Amino acid sequence: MRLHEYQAKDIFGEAGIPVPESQLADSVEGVLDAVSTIGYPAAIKAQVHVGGRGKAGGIKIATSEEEARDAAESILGMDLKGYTVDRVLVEQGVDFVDEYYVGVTMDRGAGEPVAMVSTKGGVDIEAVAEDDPEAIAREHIDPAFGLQPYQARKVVYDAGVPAEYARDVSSILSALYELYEANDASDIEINPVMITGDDDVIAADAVMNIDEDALFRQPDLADMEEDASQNDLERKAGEYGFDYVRLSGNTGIIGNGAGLVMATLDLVDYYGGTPANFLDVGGGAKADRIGNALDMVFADENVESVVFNIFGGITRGDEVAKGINEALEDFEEIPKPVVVRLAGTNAEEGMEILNTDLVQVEATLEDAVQRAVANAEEVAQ
Amino acid sequence: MRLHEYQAKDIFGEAGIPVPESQLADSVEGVLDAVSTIGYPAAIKAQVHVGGRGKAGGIKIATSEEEARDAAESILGMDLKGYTVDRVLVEQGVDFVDEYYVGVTMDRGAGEPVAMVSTKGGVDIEAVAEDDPEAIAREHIDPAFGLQPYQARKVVYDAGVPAEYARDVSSILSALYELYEANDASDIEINPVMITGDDDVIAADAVMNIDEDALFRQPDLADMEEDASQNDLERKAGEYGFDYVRLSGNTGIIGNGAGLVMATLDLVDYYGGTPANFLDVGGGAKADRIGNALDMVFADENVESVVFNIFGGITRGDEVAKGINEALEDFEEIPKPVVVRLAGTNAEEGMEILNTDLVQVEATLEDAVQRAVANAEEVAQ
Amino acid sequence: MSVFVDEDTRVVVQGITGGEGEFHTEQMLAYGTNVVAGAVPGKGGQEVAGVPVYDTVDEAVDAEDATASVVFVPPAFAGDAVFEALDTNLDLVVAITEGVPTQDMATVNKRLSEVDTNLIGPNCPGIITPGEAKLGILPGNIFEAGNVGLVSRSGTLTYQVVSNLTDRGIGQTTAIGIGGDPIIGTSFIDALEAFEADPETDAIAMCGEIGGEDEEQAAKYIAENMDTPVAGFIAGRTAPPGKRMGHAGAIVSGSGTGTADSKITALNDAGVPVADTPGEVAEAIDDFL
Amino acid sequence: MSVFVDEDTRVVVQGITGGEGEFHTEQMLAYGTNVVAGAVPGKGGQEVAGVPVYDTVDEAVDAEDATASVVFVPPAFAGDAVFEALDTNLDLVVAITEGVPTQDMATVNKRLSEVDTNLIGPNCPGIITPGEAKLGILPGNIFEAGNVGLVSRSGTLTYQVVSNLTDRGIGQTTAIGIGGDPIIGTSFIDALEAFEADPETDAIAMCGEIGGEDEEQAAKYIAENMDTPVAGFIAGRTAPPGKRMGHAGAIVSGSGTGTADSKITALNDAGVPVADTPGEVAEAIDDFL
Repeated sequence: MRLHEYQAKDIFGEAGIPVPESQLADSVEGVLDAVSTIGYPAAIKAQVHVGGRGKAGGIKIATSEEEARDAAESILGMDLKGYTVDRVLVEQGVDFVDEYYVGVTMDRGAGEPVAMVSTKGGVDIEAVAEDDPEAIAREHIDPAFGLQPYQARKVVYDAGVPAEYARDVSSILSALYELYEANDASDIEINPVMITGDDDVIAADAVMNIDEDALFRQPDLADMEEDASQNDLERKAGEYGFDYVRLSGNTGIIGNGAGLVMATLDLVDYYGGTPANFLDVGGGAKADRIGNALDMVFADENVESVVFNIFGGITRGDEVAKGINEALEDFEEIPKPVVVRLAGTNAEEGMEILNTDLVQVEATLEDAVQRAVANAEEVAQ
Repeated sequence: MRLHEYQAKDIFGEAGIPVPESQLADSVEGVLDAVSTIGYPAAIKAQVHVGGRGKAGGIKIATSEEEARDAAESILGMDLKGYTVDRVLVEQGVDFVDEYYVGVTMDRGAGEPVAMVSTKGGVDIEAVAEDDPEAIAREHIDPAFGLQPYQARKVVYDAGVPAEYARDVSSILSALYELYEANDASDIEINPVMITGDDDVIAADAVMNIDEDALFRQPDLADMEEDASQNDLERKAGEYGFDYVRLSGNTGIIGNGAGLVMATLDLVDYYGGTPANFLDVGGGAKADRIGNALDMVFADENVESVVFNIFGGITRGDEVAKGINEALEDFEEIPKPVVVRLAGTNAEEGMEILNTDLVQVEATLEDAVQRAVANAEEVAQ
Repeated sequence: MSVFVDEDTRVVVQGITGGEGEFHTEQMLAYGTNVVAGAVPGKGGQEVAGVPVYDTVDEAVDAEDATASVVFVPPAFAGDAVFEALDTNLDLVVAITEGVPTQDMATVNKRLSEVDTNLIGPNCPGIITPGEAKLGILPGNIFEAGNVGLVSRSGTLTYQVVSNLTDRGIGQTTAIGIGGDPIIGTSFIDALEAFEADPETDAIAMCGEIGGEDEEQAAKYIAENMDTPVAGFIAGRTAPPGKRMGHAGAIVSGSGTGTADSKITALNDAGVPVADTPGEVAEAIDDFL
Repeated sequence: MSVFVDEDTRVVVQGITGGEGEFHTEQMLAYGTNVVAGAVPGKGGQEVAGVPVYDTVDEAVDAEDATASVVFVPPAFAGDAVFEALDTNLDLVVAITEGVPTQDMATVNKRLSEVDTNLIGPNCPGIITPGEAKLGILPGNIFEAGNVGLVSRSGTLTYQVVSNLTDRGIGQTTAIGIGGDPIIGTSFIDALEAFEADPETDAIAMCGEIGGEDEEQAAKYIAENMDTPVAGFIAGRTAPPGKRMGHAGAIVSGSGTGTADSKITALNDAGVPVADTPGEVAEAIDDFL
């Protein structure tokens, strides 16, 4: 779960990390109010979960009321890579002489967090990592000990931060690591940390991704989550508690277990179809959950055909069959053709229960996917 | 540094450990005010740094105003093993069915903290450790990980705490460990944890010793320290920053380095004398510090003779000699005979400077101590 | 032979009194697994499915000479449960729980490096040596004893591949679901190493998925250290970069590693054929035998 | 020969720009110690007493091939400084700083168990191999090269015993002040083990004090493992129970161990004569030689 910049900056500011003065606004008037307090130059920044906001026109600098109004009018309501901009952060413009990158993330290969600092900040850090990996200094953090002060200094010196800023930058890194731990972050970064003309050190951006598995113990962050998801289908999936990703194809896919669902998507592609989504009902799904999954997939207007692929372990084939029957019996007409493949626990019982007036049944994964792809092509024609 | 019971209970209470309702009082009227709020029975407990308060008459239970007045009158102002009782804690009497011991301390042999739980609470836990060590369950705590929840449960079950109280007692232990870490405690214990007639679990006493070396980062606790030392000489030593312990003999001892000072005390005893104190001026003492040390020792009315034993490493013999001269030249008459032995760094320079009209000089440790013991005997006769 | 578990494995079930714990204890017992104890704080003295329950893992291990544990404890407490198990000198801990916070696992991982216990999981279906012992939630009936080792990051995908193998009459020495989380105990390499050392394992099926670099590292390990032939499958070829696909591990970072392509290329370079469909894994294995 | 340090030891001084650090760097250099670098954050590029200063210990070790460090960092930062040194694969770290919070040392102690570096101290005078190298604050002029090893929890008491030895014409292989804090790196046993392995150490003087059980454990170790004769001294016979005597370590707990009696008895039982006065230690050593 990714926080908005303004949310992350609030958290950073409370932790004592210097952030520019800023105010959230959801209207042109709000923006003008904000700039009248903050002064010029001011940055008007779209608050959406999209990378490369600047290039896409989601960030503008205003040096006058007129520019502020223009910026507010052009950004508020705009569509940024599929997300509508409802809110902007109005922020004090910072005059800077240098930009660094500072971040903490989990190095899954090492199984421990890693602190990263680079003097090549203010640019796409992934590109730096790719093109000039030496430009990023890294220090692994033993999770039992946490980031030690000497480590925070070491990685800052290793990155080549000049001595006059080293203390401030390592303090920011230490504060970031505290936040990383305290908030169950999966990533936390500032890109850029700006060195101002007055030699101050300030966090000009703020990225914070939270481990969704830890939201149960981060109630304040969990409250921010609803706010953050702006896509209807994703919100619906969140309510149902599904792992769901919408894709651009026309074959809806429902399965149990991430690996098997991904393999099913891959098979749709392999047989010439296009997956409309990833939907994992998880382990041990009962009838009503199966109904919800169908509801999800039918809600996607792109879907022309659906394939169910369930290999029962904890999930029982009879429950799945019951759920499919109940969900489809409610329709006067089945919206889209549904192909079902059941295997594993209670698969035979499920096959017996399944109302074959409502669905098509296939015995193997390969056959089921091929039929669903064919159905989608047929409908599309 | 040991906190008073009332200070420790404040800290425990803030950490969510259940403590009885209580109020501090320094007068009979204050006690009566407190019991009128708290009700009967109430415990009136002397707040002094003395073990075995109860047996020495420092704790009384009052079931009526008359008893409360009697208790207040007898305890306030009493002398408990050399400490005058200025304040009492007036506390709600707890009706209990069982008493446990719960504590965390540093196991210096293992180099890590250890959690301890016993169902033999409410008695002298050192005696239990001596007579029935199996009655105390112990769990070592890896300081990098801290006390894990399963460890808190394990030591509680190992101690034989009944299942119905295990969860509450292990919660208290976990909270104690948090406090141990957060406050740089060297020991923290509750003896007893009481199980009340209503099956509540409550901390009926509170012991908290703080690592003096960590007081620089525990400003709130450091503030409590002045309050805690009630002995004039110890307070003076604290102001001067000396490691000082007052003993009952008549030969005052000043030296540098704890081991050497202890060895000097031992030698005084070995040669038939009685040490009046332990006073370590520490490493690198300058002239004024040496003067302060003499001031300390002369302030003890029991002292009849003084021996200085300095082996210079960082400490320089000439500084010591200068300090002795300056301090003694202020007196019209030297209060007590002073024997000086200087060795190590700049000892020869020191010997040259030293005003031998004011002090007696000996070349070896053994001779210096023997002479000081003889001086004390002479004066005492 | 087999790897990690066999008929002598003596199992303590952590969280045996919960719904999942109780159900799968019954299933494991029915499969013939030596479940000797349960461990649930406050439930010491009870019995579940005829198995005695203790308050702590330590007591359970002491009393019943357990050699392995299976963890069915809810995510909020699973890290602590694994930590507890790691402090009792077991040979193996299998953590089934899905949704354990990653930072909890980082801490567990550190402790894991200090002990001699193997951890499988979390977020995994467990491990099975067909006909001998099952630790976890795998449906026992689809497995057959035989000479193929299987290691997979995914649960149900494993079942798919196993059923294809079994349908062809190819049995398994041991099948291990290592789990799809960012931080797991037993890695592909650990499992491959164990299979390589097992004289009865004649071929290995390895099912990976997008995210992380475990498959790439495994490919390197195979090229350098293994004689036993390996056939692979990688799920997530069609996953778009940056999207989370169920497993926390299944995220394509977009930084050049972690993609299906990078994994497939690495495996192919190590001489491992990578199947286009789950069904073809069994075909490739058949070709080896 | 010698233990832990000799003329090849290459020393980095942590906190070299502070008053103590600078003064003792000069003293160590004057004694002939190979001080090759200093390490102080933010002071990289400076020089102190002709020694180059680096921002981190890591840089200093890399640039100057240091093999040991001496820590003169104030108590609030000393734990971190030792931790930093332990992360650079040095052979030896000597922490002089007095007043390091005990919980900081517990954390350091844990990390110490994970690395191959030896730590001496904290709150110690350091270590000296007479005529070769001095790491710490010991007054070099009282030492003579010779064949007696010395290990002590106390600083100035060590000087007393050394001067008695030197006065008798008895020199030292190496003298180690292990420090008086509750948690220290090198223990009596570690030092005794090193001396036992040193063919040039013919006898050992061991100065303990009240508090803790290190002397009792050392006595057991001597009885079971040592051929080199040991003479002992225990300071604090007259200390009353429960009082803190300067060193955090010098507390008699009153629980039967940690007292002077318990230590003297344990050492006597291990065949170690315990002197009544510091002067008698040198006599006892003289008797061995």
